Amino acid sequence: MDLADSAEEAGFRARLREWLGKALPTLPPRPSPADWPGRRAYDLGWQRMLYDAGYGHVHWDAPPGVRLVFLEETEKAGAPYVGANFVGLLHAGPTVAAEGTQAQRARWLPPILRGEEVWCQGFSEPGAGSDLAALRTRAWRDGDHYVVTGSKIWTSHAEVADWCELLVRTDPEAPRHHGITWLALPMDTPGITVRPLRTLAGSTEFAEVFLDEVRVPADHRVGEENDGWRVTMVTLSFERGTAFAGEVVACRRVLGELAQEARHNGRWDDPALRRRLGRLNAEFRALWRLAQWNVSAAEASGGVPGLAGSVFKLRYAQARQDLYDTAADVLGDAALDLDRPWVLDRLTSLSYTIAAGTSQIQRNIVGERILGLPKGR
Amino acid sequence: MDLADSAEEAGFRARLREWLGKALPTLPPRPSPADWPGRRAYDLGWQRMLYDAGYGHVHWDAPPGVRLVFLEETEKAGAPYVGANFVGLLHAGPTVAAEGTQAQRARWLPPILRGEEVWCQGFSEPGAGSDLAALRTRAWRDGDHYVVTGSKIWTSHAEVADWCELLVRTDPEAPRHHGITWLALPMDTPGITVRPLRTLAGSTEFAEVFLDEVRVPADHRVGEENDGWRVTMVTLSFERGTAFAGEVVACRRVLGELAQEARHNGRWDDPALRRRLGRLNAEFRALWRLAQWNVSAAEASGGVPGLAGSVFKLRYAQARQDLYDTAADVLGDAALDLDRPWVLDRLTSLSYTIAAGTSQIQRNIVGERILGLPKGR
Amino acid sequence: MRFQLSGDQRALRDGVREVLARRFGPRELRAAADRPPALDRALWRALGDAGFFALRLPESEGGVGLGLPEAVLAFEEAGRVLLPGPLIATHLAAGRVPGAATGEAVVTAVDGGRVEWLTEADVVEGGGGRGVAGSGAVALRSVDPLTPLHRLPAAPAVSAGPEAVPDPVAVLLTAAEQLGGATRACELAVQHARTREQFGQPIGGFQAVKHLCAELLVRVEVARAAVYGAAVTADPADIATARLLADEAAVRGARDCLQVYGGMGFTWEAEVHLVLKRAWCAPDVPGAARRVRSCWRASCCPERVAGASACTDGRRPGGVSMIVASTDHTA
Amino acid sequence: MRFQLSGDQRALRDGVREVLARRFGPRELRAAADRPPALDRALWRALGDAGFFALRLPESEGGVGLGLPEAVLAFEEAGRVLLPGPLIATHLAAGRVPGAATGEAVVTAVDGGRVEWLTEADVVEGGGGRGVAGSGAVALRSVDPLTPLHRLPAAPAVSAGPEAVPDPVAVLLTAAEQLGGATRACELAVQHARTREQFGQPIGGFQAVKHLCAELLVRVEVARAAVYGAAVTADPADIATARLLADEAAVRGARDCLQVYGGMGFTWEAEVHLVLKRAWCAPDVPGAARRVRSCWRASCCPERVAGASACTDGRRPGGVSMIVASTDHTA
Repeated sequence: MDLADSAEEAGFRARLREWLGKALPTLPPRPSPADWPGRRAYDLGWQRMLYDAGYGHVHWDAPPGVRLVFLEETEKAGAPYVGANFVGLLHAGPTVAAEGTQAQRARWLPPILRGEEVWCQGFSEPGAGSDLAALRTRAWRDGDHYVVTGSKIWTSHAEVADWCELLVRTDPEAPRHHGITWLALPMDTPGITVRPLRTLAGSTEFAEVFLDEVRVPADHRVGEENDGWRVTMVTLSFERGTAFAGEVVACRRVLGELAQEARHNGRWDDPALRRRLGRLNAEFRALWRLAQWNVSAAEASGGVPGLAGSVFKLRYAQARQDLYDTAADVLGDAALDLDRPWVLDRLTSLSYTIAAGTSQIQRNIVGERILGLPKGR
Repeated sequence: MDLADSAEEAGFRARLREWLGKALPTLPPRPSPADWPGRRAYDLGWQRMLYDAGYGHVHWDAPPGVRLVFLEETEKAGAPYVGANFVGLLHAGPTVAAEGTQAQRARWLPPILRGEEVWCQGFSEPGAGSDLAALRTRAWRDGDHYVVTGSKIWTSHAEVADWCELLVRTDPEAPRHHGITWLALPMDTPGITVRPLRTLAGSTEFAEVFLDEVRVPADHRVGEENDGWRVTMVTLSFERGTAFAGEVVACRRVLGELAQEARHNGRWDDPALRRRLGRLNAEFRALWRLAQWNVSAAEASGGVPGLAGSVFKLRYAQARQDLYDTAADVLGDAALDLDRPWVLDRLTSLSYTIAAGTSQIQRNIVGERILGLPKGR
Repeated sequence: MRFQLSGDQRALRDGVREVLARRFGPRELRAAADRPPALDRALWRALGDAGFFALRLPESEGGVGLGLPEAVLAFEEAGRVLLPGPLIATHLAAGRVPGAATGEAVVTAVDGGRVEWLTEADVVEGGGGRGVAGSGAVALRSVDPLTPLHRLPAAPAVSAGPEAVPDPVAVLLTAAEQLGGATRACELAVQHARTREQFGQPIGGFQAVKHLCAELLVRVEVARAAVYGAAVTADPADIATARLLADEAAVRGARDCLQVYGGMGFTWEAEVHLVLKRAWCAPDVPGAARRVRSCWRASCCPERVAGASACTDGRRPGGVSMIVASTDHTA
Repeated sequence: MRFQLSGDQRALRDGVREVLARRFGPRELRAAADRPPALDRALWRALGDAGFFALRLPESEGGVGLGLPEAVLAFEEAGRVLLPGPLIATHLAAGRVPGAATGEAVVTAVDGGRVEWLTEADVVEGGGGRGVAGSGAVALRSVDPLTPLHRLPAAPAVSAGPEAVPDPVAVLLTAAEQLGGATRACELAVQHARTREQFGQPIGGFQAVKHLCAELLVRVEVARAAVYGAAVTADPADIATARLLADEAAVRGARDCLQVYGGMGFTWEAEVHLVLKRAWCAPDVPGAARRVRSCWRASCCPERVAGASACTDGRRPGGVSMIVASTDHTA
């Protein structure tokens, strides 16, 4: 057991830190959250800077330990989040890399890495949330095209995306998991309607995407027809892997700021609050260790994140919600003011036990696939 | 909404309080917990005193409001618990009263009320716990007898009981709930072996009962053959009704003692502990109100405890465990000493989320039978 | 003891429920959440006509002459439909501020360092000369779209000075509103669990969801017993208990309801978030610790229990027994 | 970074596990719980032979020369089988008290106001002249049949005086034992959930049980990362974190395991209660609040972090890097 950087990691960390020190001051001002074209441009620009500096591939195929160093250092330096590049770098890209043809890799991967194209995700549907395999968006083969009709939901960045990784049902007669196909859909194809979806935080982070006889070239299919479920699982394992590790660093920073605010407004005098902050500090320290442990395990097993991601996500989701509930305790009445720090974050933290697999689904995964408990009737 | 005693309740309360003041000092010393014959004699003696004073029927067929007054006043006065009379007064007795023949009522009910006979319960089996309908103890009809073979578990007072209310399977071919019969088994019948069961508290509160071709007269059957499940449900609704209401009074007393101990040993200086005690105080105040609410509802609906007993038990079981965990916080290292007050109670409190229907089963009942949620596959 | 609603109380509750369902159903709630906060004056007057504000005012003063239990039932219904507006302040002002009883005046009150519905109110009570009506109050961007809030700049620091003792009736009525919110959360969760299908069955068939719903109900029922009990006794420890358990039932209930709703609950369209935000916005939700203390003090220190009369409505000293006894009317 | 067991560490853990399975399996555990507490001296010497006590003693002093990570692995295994005896005190005394390293002497230590295994011990450390060996110590009826306890009559009052700072290595090794207990609770629960059938299927098929088991595992895995991390860094805040999370994982794990077991868990025969009682008996379980404070202090106040060296083994100042580096041996 060793927590010290390897030679590779140490070198990477030093170079990255130095580069961040120079690069971050040159960034343009952050766009407002509602300015979608601005956000797209900002996020792509940041990815381009990373690419030019030799870091464009980090989320992609760097060793897990190096990637953890990247997450830690960028978060500590206050660098931009992956943002609009999330699906391209963490979902669609790795899927294409693993399952695509040579031609597909050549077409789709470089623009993702160079910060030129944005991808969005067309998986969930109104009737297929936790039960993703219940998806009903249909695709019929028509010559060298698929014709797609249906609707998708929870699609981030749909308004500004160039591509959508789309799951469709190509064989409605087959068992649920065996009639699904993975397609790359150009978002400027006729027949696509994007309707922004307002969240409880008041913003429009997601969209619904309606597809009305949308024609997708058959060579945009990744993997075999009706083999999309297996292709998808490759992608999801990335989402549940180390995707949240960087946020633990951010949570520890928030915790320090909360302690400062409590000292400032007098609530620090309440020993129960201090204890709650201390408990959270232990929680995030341990979660960071767990991230390191899981990353080392992934490294040892060839770089594929395992089921341990579900364990991490279950605990982290709870801890993040506790953190922002504690922030509300620190703020008192000010916790009702959306213009105060942490208040909006408290609202978005509510999604952590729901998005990317609810905590209930994660407990099923842990119970059945790690502990070997039966599925039950 | 009225929390004041009715005229009947007020009169009952005054008479009872006066009688308790006179009667309790005349009680013999309490036997040691391990002295089963002594406990039997003590508990029966107390029931006889109640009977002679006109209170023998209270658990039985008094209006629920009067019964609640009885539980409150006896607990406040430190009177004995129902003890070895529990099954007779609260399970078997009410069942015989509701479902027995005239002859059966005449044979079994007066000795229960007069404190002459002890009953125990033969429901659960090693393979039939939460799933009571899985019971496999078999009974064959042989002339005017049933011949019973099998084993029962969690049988309190089996060593000193005169009768056992016994569930047996008379039709193994029928659907699970339709082949069960309710029998009254004399505990001195040949073929019965009682093996005391040591609990995690180190005592032997329960026993296993092994039945080897035990002959039970057919006229000891209550209800029809194979109708025992329905007969049983009558009994269980009593168990989940107000059975725990008196304990709420006791818990509030314990809470006051904990506060005193905390002041004495200095832990009262910890505001988090004070807050925890205050939170528990609110909890038990509210539980008492809930008991009053449920009792009033039962009164309005003709005296049968409803499903609200499951709501009460779920919350009370948790509150009781919290109470004794808090007691351990108050005691510090002394919480490891079985000779200190509350330490043994902490151990027995562990059974509250398990016995008389686990909390998981109770949540099923609340979800399905109160909220109307589907059974699920 | 007959700790159940009387026939009159049931009729009163049903009457309030009927009026509210007609005037402020889910459609009106969603519409209200989609526009800048503004009070529906016509609805306010309709509430006045129905006796909502004058409920506890003696008949001799033109009121309905009912007591705390009836007020609790009415405010529970208001909480259940998330009825917006400074209902409690206006109710407490009935008979003292002209027009409050009839719903012609909207009365709000300063609560610690904040005021709700300041710009819509005709009268602002309290504030101790901190210039509420003047230029001092600052609008904040309220987390609840249906509870506009202003902050008072000269609010005392959190830990300074002795605690202000809130009006116990206001605390109890807030508990009643929270109980209503908790009930709504439970109803929404159960309805969703019954109808939403995943993996080929209603999600309420899965124990993970079913048991969340069961615990929602348990918290509601325990809080209900505590709130109704406090309405009958008007005992300060009972009121503190009621508020504590009703707050928990509302906040945790809304959270659990959101979990049952899954992604749908995260949308603005679903009303779940409004239930949660309203529960957060109840006055002094962070003051739970203080309330725990008062639960304890009032019940364990006999000298505090003697102070129970402090809990009855200030206008009517010794009014508790009157409140308990006066159940002969319906709104 | 390679935060996984090395091959040597895995071999050491497997070796300890194998010895313990042979010498103190479930049968021996049950037998020990059924008789008055007595140490198995032969087993104690076998542990000494296996290097359990001399694990961190330098080879130059006749020890195994390994570090904190290896000690943590060994104590986790001991905790997992609920091995009785003053293991930590004897381990800490190795090299200082004759016979401790080899398992010929049993060493216990005063911990606050109590001592475990007093009558079986050859040497009692600490106690500050409070007359442990004399007539002062009073036997109490220990809740854990495998942890006999004595109380010191002159123990200082709980809230008086500054806190004694416990040896950080003892705290960490206790965390390792608790981690082992938590692991055992998880293993027992999962095995029972797989095999016990009710309603026609293994109860682990029901989400209510499955999700309890999942949360058991989550607590174990988070605690494991914290404990192993603290073993590597020997940082005081890491150690405080490790203890806090390991205590929670053990106590709540045993409780949840008991719930999974249902009535069977309430029997003396099932070993579940022994897991819970051992978890309760870890030194200073009620001191969790203090540990939370030290998590916070050490990490948020830079001047405290500088004190990290206070955490290394007192016998070897500056020994952290040695501990981290010395992974070349197996027991």
